[in-house]
Amino acid sequence: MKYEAQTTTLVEVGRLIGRVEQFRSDGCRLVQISATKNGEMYEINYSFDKDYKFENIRITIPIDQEVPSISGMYWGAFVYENEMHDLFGIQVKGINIDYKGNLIKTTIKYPFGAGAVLKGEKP
Amino acid sequence: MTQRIVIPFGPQHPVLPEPIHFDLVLEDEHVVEALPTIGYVHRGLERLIEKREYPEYVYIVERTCGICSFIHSLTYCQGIEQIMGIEVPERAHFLRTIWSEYSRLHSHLLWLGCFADGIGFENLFMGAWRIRESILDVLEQTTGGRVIQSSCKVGGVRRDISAEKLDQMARDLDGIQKEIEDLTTVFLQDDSIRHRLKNVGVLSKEDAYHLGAVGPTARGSGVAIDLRQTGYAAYDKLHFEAVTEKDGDCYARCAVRARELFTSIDLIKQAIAKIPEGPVDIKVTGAPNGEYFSRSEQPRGELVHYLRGNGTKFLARSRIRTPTLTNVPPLVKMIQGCELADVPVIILSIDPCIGCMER
Amino acid sequence: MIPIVNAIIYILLAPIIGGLVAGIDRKVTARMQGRVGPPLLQPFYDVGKLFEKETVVVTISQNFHVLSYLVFMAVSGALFFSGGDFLLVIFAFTLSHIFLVLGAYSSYSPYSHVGAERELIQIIAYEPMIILTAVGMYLVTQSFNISDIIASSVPVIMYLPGVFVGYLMVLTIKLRKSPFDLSTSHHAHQEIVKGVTTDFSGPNLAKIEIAHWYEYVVLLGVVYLFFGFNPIIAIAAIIIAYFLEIVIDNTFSRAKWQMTLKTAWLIAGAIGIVNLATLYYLRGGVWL
Amino acid sequence: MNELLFLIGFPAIIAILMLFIHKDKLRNYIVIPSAVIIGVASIWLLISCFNKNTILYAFPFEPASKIMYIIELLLAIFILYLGIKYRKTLTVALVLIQAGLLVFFETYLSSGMHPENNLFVDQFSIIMAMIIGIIGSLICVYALGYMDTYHKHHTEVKDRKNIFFFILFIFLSSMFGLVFSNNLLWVFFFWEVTTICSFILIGYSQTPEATNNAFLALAMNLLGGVAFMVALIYIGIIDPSGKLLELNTLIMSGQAIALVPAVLICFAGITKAALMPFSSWLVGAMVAPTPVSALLHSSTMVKAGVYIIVRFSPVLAGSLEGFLIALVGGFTFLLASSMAISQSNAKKVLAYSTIANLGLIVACAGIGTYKLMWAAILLIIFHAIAKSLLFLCVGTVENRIGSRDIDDMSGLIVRMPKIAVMMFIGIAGMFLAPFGMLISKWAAIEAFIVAPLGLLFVAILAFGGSITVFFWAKWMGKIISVPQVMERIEDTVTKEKWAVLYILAGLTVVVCLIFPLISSVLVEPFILNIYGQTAQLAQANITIMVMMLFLLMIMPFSMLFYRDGQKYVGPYMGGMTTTPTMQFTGAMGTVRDTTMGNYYLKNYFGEDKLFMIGTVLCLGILIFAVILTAGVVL
Amino acid sequence: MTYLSKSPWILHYDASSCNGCDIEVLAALTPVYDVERFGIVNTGNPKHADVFLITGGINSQNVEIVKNLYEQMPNPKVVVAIGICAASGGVFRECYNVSGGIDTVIPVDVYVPGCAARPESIIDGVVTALGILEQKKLAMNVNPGTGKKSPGET
Repeated sequence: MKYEAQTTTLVEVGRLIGRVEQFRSDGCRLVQISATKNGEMYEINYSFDKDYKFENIRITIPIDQEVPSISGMYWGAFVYENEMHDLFGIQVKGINIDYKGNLIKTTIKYPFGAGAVLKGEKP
Repeated sequence: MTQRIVIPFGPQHPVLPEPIHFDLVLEDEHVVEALPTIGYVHRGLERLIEKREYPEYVYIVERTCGICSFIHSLTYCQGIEQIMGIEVPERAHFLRTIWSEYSRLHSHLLWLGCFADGIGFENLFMGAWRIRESILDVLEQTTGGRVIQSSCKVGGVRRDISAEKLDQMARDLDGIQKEIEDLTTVFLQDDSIRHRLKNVGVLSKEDAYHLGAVGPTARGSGVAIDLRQTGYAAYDKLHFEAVTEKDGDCYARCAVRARELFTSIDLIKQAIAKIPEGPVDIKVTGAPNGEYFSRSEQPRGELVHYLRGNGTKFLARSRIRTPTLTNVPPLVKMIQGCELADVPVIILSIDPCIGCMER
Repeated sequence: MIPIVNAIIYILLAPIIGGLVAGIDRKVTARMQGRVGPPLLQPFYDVGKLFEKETVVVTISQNFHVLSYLVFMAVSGALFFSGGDFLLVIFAFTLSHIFLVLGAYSSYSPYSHVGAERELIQIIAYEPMIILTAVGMYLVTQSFNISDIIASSVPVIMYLPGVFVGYLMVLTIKLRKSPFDLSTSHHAHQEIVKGVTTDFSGPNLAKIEIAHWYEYVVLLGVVYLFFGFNPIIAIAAIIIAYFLEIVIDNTFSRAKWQMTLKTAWLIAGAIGIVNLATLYYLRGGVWL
Repeated sequence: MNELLFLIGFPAIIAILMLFIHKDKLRNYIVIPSAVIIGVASIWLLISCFNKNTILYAFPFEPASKIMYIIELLLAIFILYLGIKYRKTLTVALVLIQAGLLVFFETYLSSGMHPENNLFVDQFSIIMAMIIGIIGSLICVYALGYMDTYHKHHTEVKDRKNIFFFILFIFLSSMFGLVFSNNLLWVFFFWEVTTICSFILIGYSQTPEATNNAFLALAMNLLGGVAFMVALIYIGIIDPSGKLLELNTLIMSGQAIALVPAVLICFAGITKAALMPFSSWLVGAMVAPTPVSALLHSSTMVKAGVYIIVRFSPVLAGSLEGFLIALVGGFTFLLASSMAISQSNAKKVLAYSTIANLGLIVACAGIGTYKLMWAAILLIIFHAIAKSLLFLCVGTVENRIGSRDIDDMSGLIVRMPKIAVMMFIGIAGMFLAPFGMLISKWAAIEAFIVAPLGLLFVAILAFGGSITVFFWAKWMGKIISVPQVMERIEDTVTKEKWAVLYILAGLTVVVCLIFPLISSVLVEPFILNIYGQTAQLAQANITIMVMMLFLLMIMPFSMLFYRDGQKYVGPYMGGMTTTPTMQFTGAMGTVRDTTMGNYYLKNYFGEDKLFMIGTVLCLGILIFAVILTAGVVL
Repeated sequence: MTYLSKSPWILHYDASSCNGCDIEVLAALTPVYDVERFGIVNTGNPKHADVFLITGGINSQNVEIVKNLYEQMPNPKVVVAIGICAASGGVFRECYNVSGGIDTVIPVDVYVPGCAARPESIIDGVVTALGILEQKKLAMNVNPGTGKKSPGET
């Protein structure tokens, strides 16, 4: 059994695009984008891979901050970014294919976002 | 100006038992626009992490998808084990590998059958599913479940397989291999199938890589991504090559899966030959604190479970990135400009697992 | 009188024969796929069931189209078995199919619509070959009348092997078998759900099914004509031809419409016409 | 003879009257009764002459010919003027050639010529006269209402209705002249008049497109005119007495003498009947107001082309030249039918279908056995009726919904039920059993199969006939596929239009019922007269056809039984719910209309590609035929 | 005895299951189980179907679709809820996007247990449904359904 080494780097929102461009020019593929609610902040992980070398960059944003889309570099990123919007309520600016909240329609709005209430819970 | 045909392709459509929708805009039968709608199977199971203790959450993870359920549980367990620093007994790793490969066999055979049905070749559908039943029998005999096995747990596996059973499995595989050879020969040699698959839904190597294609979809385009090469479970002790094809069309993707059946059989045989004696689980105590991107190779491609513990029995976040989700952008690209008759074929060619994709 | 009696016998018996043929078809297909398959009388159960269901329609005119389809299919079959003009049979046949197509158009479902368009493509694909079949029969027997063709002692098949091959291709299309089950098929169609029959249900669907049975009998009746000189050989030929169709169904994937059209026209154009031209030439050349 | 003179003269007089009438009401008061009179007169002709074979009339040659000569020169000058004005070099050149030939003929050859029997009537003329007299005048009546609406919708087009109706009636007059003239010089005169009439009618809207298409039509028809003129000169040279100028004498004189002029005149007929490679003028003529299209393509103009070819059919029979002409017709049938598949514009579909059917008629006439001639004449009759009905239906729909695109006609059965039913009848009349066109095609298959080299044509018919099923059936489908909610918008159609449409729809059905009568009274005696034997359909088949027709007519009543006990649900949409107007919420949350376009299979049946093939093929054949003929002459 | 029980045609829809039950439904069609022996055919078209096999707890986006499919099936018809999710929501009943069993949306006649339901139980469920189908047919004969017109029809 081998566990792979994984690196996570914190990046400022403003430098996100620059870093992603660098990954792109290094020939990395986009593995995934995911968001995590961490208290009053959202963490967003952008994971890349080249030859089984896994690298992750992370931005931390306040709940109402807009993030830039990386779909300019990685065309397929629209899936993750739309999902992030629909589940977390994170506003992503400039997605190439913007579903405007219609990728995943949910009973409650932004079920993973701040203030989302699960079934059987009280707000 | 001639009018176009707008077809709501799905959500209910015989081509896939699972619901997915495409707005197809056709001129004659030429697809000029195809946009997917997903979310018909979205349950929101990732949030159940807040209500289930981490060992119990395995049951939820397994039911992300009924086809590759074992690999979901494996990936989740390995993630937790990494965070908690648990050393799982070697025999458990081998058993996990064996069951993973059986899952892959059953998944690929299922796909070959559905795919044959998609191109109107009902006989092959029946043939593939008949072989698949013998795989399911093995899974049922060794784990108790046909499609959802529930045999993986944090810290190992629930059941051991006896040495006699392992021998018998190895022997049975020879017969299955013969049957699969016959089946895949038809798939890869039949002219009417070639006519339907060659040069349909072509995905170039560059596109495959940069659009995020994984699994057979990527390998069909010549991108050799196979996460088993990272050596999780017992794969570091087994030898195999990632199966790739160059053309990037539906035929290539079909060929990749057909050939992978043999890789899987070979891997199972290797694993059975090399499996060490010993216990199959260890007791796990404590709670995970930390994070990990647990990756594995599902039948459909790279699966990522992002797990984050906060020191309690309840994880802070589980995020399941399934291969079908990342194969959707390539699919959107492939489907543009094809023929109506190709639409089901192309959709099937990424082996979509909507249940996985939408969680 | 005999023609009328024949026509009546056809109208009464053809559904039974057609249904049995369909039942045997399903049974044999299942066996080829390693299954037990449904009971022999399953098609009759299906139709009986459909008549027990309520009529659900999108628009009332669907009923009319389906009824016309059935009636004209029966008419064309009756014409055939009463020994009528082969060309007239073909035209009545086309007429009844047009009603099926119109029924599909009238429902305004995109699936029916695509099915209807594909059905039309199929019609233009097979119709030249059917007409050439009739022409071939004429060249051999000097008559378009089925009664004369059947009465002729000439072994038609010896003169028309190419036409027969072409006709088998037509049969594949007409029996809605792979690779030419473009517009609808017996099992769920992976491209267009059920194609032309998508929006028919209950008794209407049952009528379509019965019309298919009528159609089967006519189509197999044409096979008989090729071997009309010897009834035993003819019946054997029908069985072999049908079995061949089932085998083809089970060993081919569905072709696209381009392929269907090209194949059908190529076979009609190459094999059919070459066969007929040879016949013309051998007959002492009405060439010039 | 008086009937003939009346039929030629009366429309001409009305035409001149039309020139001076600018008030719509007054025009209506004159056109409708005159149309009735023309129709009645042509029926009268039928009643008085049907049982006689060819009747020849010795109408004085000299004065009439002189007048015609002068008119022709005036027309030539008129065209020359327009040609120079619009800088159409080709037209100018052709007019100069044609006028030069005419002057040469009149100066050097005509002086010694004294044809006696300049007018004639036989069953074929009667059939043509009926088509012109009934259908043609119905179209004139229809045009009254149509042109009003046309000018309301197209305010940019200058209102020149007086000229429009003047030309319409002149057209009728010259068509009558054409079918009654036994003197080829006179046939030529009327021939040229129809050419120029069509030129003016096509260019009616005076848009650049209309003008161009008008000149295209003119140039091609002038080319035919030149060939016609050459034929006349040839006759003048081989027979200075002018006896051969008489059509019946020429046809009876046998292949050795008549083949060369026959081929030349058939060439003219091919240009007029818009066979490939000259089909583009007919397609281009679709820019004209719809009654013009109906007139040109169903009952007049193109029918003049096939009329003359069918006339010469006995001369062509059995000759290589005849075969080549038939081949042009056959290929035109196949290719034009194919091209119709790729069209969504209803008028263009009708145009290609017209070209195709004319091709078939020519194919029959070119081979020219008695059976084929029978089929050809039936084709002419049925085509004229069904096609004019279809044109007028399309015109009415176009007036109302502002589009002539078939895709825009969806749900017409709800929006304009009566028109839709008539359109249905018209379309069924074009390709379905047991209607006329199919009967004729059937007759043609049975005739070709025993004709020399017939297999080729049987194959063409088998393929071409199937192809026609595609484009007609999808049009029918469009009419009856109803997006759920639609309102009826039929109420503004005027009474005259209804009358015309009812008569034509009725005719389409009735003629199918009484066609055995038409065949036995008119067509068979005519053919018997020429060939000494005749064709007919077997009695049993006729009975079955009639029974089928009745069955077809009673079937719709079955709908009455389905009034109750039905559950209505929406169409299957893959589980998507739809609004009553057939919208659903698709990807990205957008609301989409469910639209349904027909298939056009452009890659296979595309206009450009097939037109190229047809042009090369048919032009090649024609050039070969011309070389062959020239070889005979030299 | 009516023909209904000899020729049940099924429509299968996944209203948000994990796929486990879906593939078992399909497996029931294949050689080992071969439900065509009983005349069962998977039609894929609601208008042809008699038995509606539905898997998975119902997801909010699916509510309209399931209703639409049910509506398009001609009477008599039965609904078979397959698997524990379809019965109650199963392990997903607490998920925010799952409203619970199928019976929250359309009436269910037969519940097939299991996670995932085994092909044998699915066949058993369908056979049970046939009895109900017959009863419904008999009830229909007693009160023949009255034709209802949709707003667009005249």
